[in-house]
Amino acid sequence: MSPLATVLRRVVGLGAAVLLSSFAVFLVPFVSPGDPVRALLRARMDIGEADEATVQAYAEQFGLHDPMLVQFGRWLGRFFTGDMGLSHISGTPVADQVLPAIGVTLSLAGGTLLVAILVSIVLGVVSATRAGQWPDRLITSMTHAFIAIPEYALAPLLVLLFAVRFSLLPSAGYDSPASLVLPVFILALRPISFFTVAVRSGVRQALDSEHVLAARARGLGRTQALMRHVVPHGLLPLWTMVGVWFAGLLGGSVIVEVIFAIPGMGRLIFDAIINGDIPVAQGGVVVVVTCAVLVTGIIDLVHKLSDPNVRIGVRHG
Amino acid sequence: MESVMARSATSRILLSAPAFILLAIVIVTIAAPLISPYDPDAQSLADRLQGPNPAHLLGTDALGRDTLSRVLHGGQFSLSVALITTLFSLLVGTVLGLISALRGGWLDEIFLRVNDLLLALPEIVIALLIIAVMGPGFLTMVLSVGVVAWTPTARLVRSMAAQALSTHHVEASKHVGASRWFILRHHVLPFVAGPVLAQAALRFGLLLVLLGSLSYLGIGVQPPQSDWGSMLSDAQPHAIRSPWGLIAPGAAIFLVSFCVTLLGNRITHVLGGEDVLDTETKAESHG
Amino acid sequence: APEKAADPEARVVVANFRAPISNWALESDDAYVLSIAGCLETLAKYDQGTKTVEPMLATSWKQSSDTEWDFELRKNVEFQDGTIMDAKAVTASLNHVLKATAPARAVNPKTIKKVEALDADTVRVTTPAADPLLPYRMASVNAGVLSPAAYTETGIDPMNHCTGPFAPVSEKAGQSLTLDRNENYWDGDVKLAGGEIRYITEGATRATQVQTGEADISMSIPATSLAALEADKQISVLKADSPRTSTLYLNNSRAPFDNVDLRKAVTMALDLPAMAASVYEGAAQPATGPFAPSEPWANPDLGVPQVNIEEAKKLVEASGYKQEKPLEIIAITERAEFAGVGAIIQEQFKQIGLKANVVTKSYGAVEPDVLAGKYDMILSQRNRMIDIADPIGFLQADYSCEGGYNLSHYCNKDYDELINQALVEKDEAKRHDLYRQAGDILAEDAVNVWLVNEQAIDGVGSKVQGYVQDPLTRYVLTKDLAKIK
Amino acid sequence: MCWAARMCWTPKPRRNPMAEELEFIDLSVVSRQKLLLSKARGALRSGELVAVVGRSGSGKTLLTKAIMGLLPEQLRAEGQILLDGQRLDQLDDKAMDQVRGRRVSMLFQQPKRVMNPRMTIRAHLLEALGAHGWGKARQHEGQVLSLLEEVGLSPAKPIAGKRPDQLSGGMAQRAMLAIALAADPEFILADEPTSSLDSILKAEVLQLLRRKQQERGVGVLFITHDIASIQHIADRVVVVSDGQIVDQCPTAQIFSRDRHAKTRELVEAALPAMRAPRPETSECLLQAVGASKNYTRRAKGPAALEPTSLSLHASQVLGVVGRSGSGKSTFARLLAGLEQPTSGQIISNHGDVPTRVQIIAQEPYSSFDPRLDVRTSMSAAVHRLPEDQAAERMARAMAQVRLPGELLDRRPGQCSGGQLQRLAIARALLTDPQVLICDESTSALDSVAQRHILDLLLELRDTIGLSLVVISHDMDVIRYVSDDVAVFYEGELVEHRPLNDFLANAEHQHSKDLIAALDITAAASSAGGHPGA
Ligand SMILES: Nc1ncnc2c1ncn2[C@@H]1O[C@H](COP(=O)(O)OP(=O)(O)OP(=O)(O)O)[C@@H](O)[C@H]1O
Ligand SMILES: Nc1ncnc2c1ncn2[C@@H]1O[C@H](COP(=O)(O)OP(=O)(O)OP(=O)(O)O)[C@@H](O)[C@H]1O
Ligand SMILES: [Mg+2]
Ligand SMILES: [Mg+2]
Repeated sequence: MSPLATVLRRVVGLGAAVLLSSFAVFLVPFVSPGDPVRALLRARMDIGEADEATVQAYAEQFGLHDPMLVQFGRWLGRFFTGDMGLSHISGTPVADQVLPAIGVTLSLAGGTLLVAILVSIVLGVVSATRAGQWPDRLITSMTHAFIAIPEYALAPLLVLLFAVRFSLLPSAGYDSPASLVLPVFILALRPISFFTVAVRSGVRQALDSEHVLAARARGLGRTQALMRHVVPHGLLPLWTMVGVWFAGLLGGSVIVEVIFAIPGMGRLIFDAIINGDIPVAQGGVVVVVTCAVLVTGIIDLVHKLSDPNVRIGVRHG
Repeated sequence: MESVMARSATSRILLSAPAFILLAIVIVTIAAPLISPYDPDAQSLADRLQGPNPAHLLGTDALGRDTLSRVLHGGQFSLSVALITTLFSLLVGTVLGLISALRGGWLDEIFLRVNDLLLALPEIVIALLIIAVMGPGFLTMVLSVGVVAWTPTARLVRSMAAQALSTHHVEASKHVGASRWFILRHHVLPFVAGPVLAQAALRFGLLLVLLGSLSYLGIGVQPPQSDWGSMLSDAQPHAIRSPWGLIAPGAAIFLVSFCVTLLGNRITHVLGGEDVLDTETKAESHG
Repeated sequence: APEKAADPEARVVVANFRAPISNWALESDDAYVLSIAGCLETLAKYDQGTKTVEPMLATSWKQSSDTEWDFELRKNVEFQDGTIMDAKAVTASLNHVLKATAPARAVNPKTIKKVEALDADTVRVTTPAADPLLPYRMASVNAGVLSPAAYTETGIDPMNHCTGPFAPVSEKAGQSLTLDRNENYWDGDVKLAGGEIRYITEGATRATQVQTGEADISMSIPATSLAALEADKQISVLKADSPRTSTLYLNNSRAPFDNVDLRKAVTMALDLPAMAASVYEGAAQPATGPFAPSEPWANPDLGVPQVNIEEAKKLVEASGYKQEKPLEIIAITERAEFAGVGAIIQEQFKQIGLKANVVTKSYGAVEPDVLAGKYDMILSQRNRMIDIADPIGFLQADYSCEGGYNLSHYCNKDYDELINQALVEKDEAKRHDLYRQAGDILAEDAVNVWLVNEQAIDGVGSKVQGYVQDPLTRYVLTKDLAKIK
Repeated sequence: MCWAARMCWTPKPRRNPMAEELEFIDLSVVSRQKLLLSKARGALRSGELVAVVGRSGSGKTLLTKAIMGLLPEQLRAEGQILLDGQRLDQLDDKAMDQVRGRRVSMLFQQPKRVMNPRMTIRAHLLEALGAHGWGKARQHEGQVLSLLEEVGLSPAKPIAGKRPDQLSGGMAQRAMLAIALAADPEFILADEPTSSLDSILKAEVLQLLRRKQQERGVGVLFITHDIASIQHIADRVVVVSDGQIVDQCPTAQIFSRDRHAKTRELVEAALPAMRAPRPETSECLLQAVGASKNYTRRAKGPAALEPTSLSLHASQVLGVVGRSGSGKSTFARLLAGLEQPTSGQIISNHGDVPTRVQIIAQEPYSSFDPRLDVRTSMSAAVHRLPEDQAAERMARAMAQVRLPGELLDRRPGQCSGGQLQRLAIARALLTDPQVLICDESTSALDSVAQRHILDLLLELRDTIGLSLVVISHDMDVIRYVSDDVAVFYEGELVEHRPLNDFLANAEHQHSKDLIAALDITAAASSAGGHPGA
């Protein structure tokens, strides 16, 4: 498949994804019990006892009592002109809420992945080059343990330990680099596991490959061969994983965002759906889905372009 | 010889520490009503928030309920939801993955895009959508996680089946007149089954954690039912005074998930693979 | 010990339970955040100590007719942006709130007909009917006054547009609002150099933050964290009766709770002190009736209902109620502790032979059914003094026959009569007496089971000086608040 | 075992009087369970080219890896390795790095697979020169270019900038040689460097290697399973079998009849030049009429196969040659119905039964599912028949390919390559084919197994009248089996004649090159003679 066709396919896929996901979010208030307009008013004013007139007026302002498809059509129409609409709670442009949140999430996800990549490269390479020995066994057990840890149990315990008991780190918030330590650590556990295993198996495969043998035969030392030939090859599977995890982390860190009071994307979408602020939820989901599809797509493309076998069209198998 | 090999492989999986621990946990959980020292819902407000002591081995919660009894009973819910979700996603994922690999073409394309979409949509958001529609409960939890949970299995099945189908030996079989069913039965399914099983074990562990997180966020199981996740969220406010409320259910989730992963890893080893986590990697990189 | 000197360079971090979500619209609860922050001020102010409405941006007011109130504005008050606070600015602010699509609870076209400037320093507020509570309304945060420049096309911009002791200078969306001292404050010098309001909606996190010293003041500490904070010597825990009573609402409009005997039986079955001590960690007082004992209109003779299982069983029998299927207790998810409360009630009901199931649902999901009278019991809590320091709105909406928020579907002509009198009663003492009588009727009829009076709990770090707790959560950063080195 | 053979050594006079020697004494390679190479002894002088021959799996590669100290982790070497009297086996890894590449370097069978696909040829050379690192590229550019030119890669500059996958097989093998020569080693261990090349390239590379070896006076250990190909260039031959050196002597003596049985086996496997001509038959079985194939949907660019017309008769053997990528496999797949022609058509004279044309692939191990026993894989052809019938058919097919029935219960991994190719043929026979296409079916096998398979195919042609299409890059194979020869060149059928006509009168330049390459091995047949053919 040519790169252009791949790109086109992804773009069409992206369009469908955006449409479907925003529609799915859009459906929520129509299918959940209770009056969505009252829910919105309650979010604005803790104990809402809005009378019918207020509800009507408010619904009127945002066109909330129009038929479902009319509302969705209106949203779509605006969306294609680059306008994600107004929040039903604050009345401000959705973008004003989504953009800061995506910034936070990008830095959180980016930091997490960076840590995970660095750690897992070290662990993976050590584990692959010491396959079967105790460092490998230790690292492998660690990776299996990491994915089994429920972060919502670990996070409070770590806060207890590092924030309350020893006062080393902030317990919550998102302002200083220190406040990122715990969230990033907790979020990074699972990607570290998966990445380490990917690096390990990639490096193992590269170690066994003939071109590494040939490099050694050329007189390259063990370490040099490792650095120049094994590791770069061993890391190939890692990059695909990074794309996938990046996509997942964009909206999937709700728990950590809630526990650490981080105003990120997962939290924004979660709260927006709970509060019934559908334009914000839609905007958030659209941005997350777009970022995710773009990132996986780009990584896929880079992968295709940089892999000589794929590029030249050599047949596999 | 064949069957001896098969038997020793099975026994290498089943006669292992993680398998025994899991078996023990399952038995204890099923037998919870018989062996738990207290009624899990019996409150004793005078004895609230105790640490471990002879009367309450794992202490008590904020309402003075026995944590051990609650962990045992909570396991029934946690484990059965995770199990059903895993089975559900295993079934759906295998069928869809196979169809996608066998039929190819536009069907496959749609499959890939749906996968991309589900991969991108935060799981919690999907769960929220379904909970909004169905209201909380057992079925909701299964569905809300199951809607996404099948995709890794499907991706794995699809990529492995596609891999199997593109081999020279399958072409050779086809060319000498093998039927579709023959190919599926002999070349595809045996190839796919092992890794999928191993992955299912891994998925079970991951799902257990994920389902717990729904309960933790208060959108999963609803009182009076309780599972490990909701126990954790109940315990969190009291963490400073009584961290045992966090540790006990947290450790239960961890232990089961860890053992199941180890079991999956054993299956992978027996099949000649490197690591269960790798099955997931492979599936991703073939998407 | 000798008082240490306040540090003029100190800044105080307040962990607030509420995050602004309505783009600072003053008709919404966002106004509370601005008020806490020491930015937003109102014409009048309700003083928790003297329990009276006192001057703030207005120096005085008088009632020129039944429905007309004239407020004399304080002179030489400048907004933080340097413009003068005059009648024009005040009327513009108030009219802006009155025009809102979803108007504020205390300040809306039903309570205020119009606001106009009589001259540069006088503002006339006209009510649709006689309303002795108007000064209270002018003390609600929703009646806050901002500089004309704050009202922009895209919404309200509070930055440097208030009159208060602190000027907001920057905001991190969803996280915090940073404020600097207002050097020109009309009411004298401000002790702190500035402050920060952090929005932390998780109660446990707020508690942790004051413990770790990340926050100097944490508002609305959840009961569950109380014990830990009280054990911490670095923190003083302040408690006051909040205007909220956790209540087991009974559906008076349908069987079985249309029967007063059964309602009384239920009241007698519940061990409120135990509940207050356990789920609420002692951070709530067992309720004696619809009002908290510290409120001026509470009946001091009412005591906490005593548990009397025998009597309760008799009453159940007298009511003739034969249980066919378990009753349903709805515990709303918005309040985490209600699940525990529900569990306790369920247990204690068993003792008088009543079976009940607890279901937890979000309030939004059950509201239509509850308002339509399709439920048995719901655990909820309501603020008696929403936005104004007077329960009249609550008493009217929640218990009168036509009340818009009559969850219990209670209707009693005598009660309604009392409320109608109170509405126009100008004399405060007499009004309070009417409230007390109304409360007695509710208690007599055992309309609901008032479980516990919640406490407002603030955790305050030991370096903070001059903090006065406001159970109505309006004033935190004040000119007198200080922090030592 | 045949160490006595040492006596028959008559070392050639060496160019370099200060002859250096690479010697291994009692060299064994042990895996956890098995002795893979046992007590091998031998020596290599500089300026000498020693061929190591032996069947597949006999331990040739292990020998070279053991000398280089590059055995895989799970294997262990014992015994002594001496380079000019210095014990290499006692050096640590760091010290060995100074030996590898600089004093002893290696050539491999698959040059593209042993080069880093992401690195240019220049980078590889720099690495071999010990000059990787910042800024060193410019300094050594001259050396890089001259090396490339030395191995006949010119213009050197653009080639230096290419990556391995951008080179043809022959170019890659030359580049590999340049890399091996870069640090001016005293010895080169060449592990089957020519067996994946077609006849023309093979001849070129062999000659180049020989020339360089003599120019530089390096000692070359040349591994191959094909005695015929090295008989003119090797000074000595060492025969390995089952992990033991069973025979060694000067090349000329290898063909004498009283050598070791394993040596005889290898010698006899060499394909003779001539074969009795077979009678023509006229029944046309299969016909390609202007059939072409273009894999890319876009019309531009050369097609994999230009329109080709050709017919195949009963009991005919058609030999198909052409260099890599010339469209041979594409043509085969069209004939077999595995691909649909882009234009033109394939006409079968026996209706539309797809299984009438069967194809045997190159890689024996990939044509059977490694997880299934062979019986199950084979049953793909007969699973529609009732069980007893199927069993009977299978037994008959096994007999036809002369394999014992018990092989059916093994997995592919437990069979040798030659056995698997026979099994593949047996599976094809189950479908009663009229035409059997062998697409490089013997090129992965050693010469002994290759000879057996080819003889089997010819026998099947004679007994059941099977018509054969034999695709090969090895002209010896084509000459041995074919009645007619078809030559493909860049997707086009450029020559199609009866064998003798082809050898005598070929017109296309490529055909002539192919015939010329044959001469290199021509002497082998006359020297050895071929009983049993
Ligand atoms: N890493 C290894 N572990 C175990 N056995 C091995 C290993 N590598 C090779 N062998 C075995 O050692 C024997 C000799 O292998 P080697 O690769 O030296 O054969 P070869 O003569 O080079 O064959 P070919 O001509 O096919 O390349 C074979 O039986 C092989 O199965
Ligand atoms: N499935 C395919 N998709 C795209 N291109 C292909 C495919 N199969 C073959 N080609 C291209 O068609 C051309 C002819 O290939 P073919 O396999 O027929 O060559 P060949 O003569 O068999 O070569 P070899 O000797 O290496 O096997 C080559 O350029 C090849 O890259
Ligand atoms: Mg070899
Ligand atoms: Mg080919």
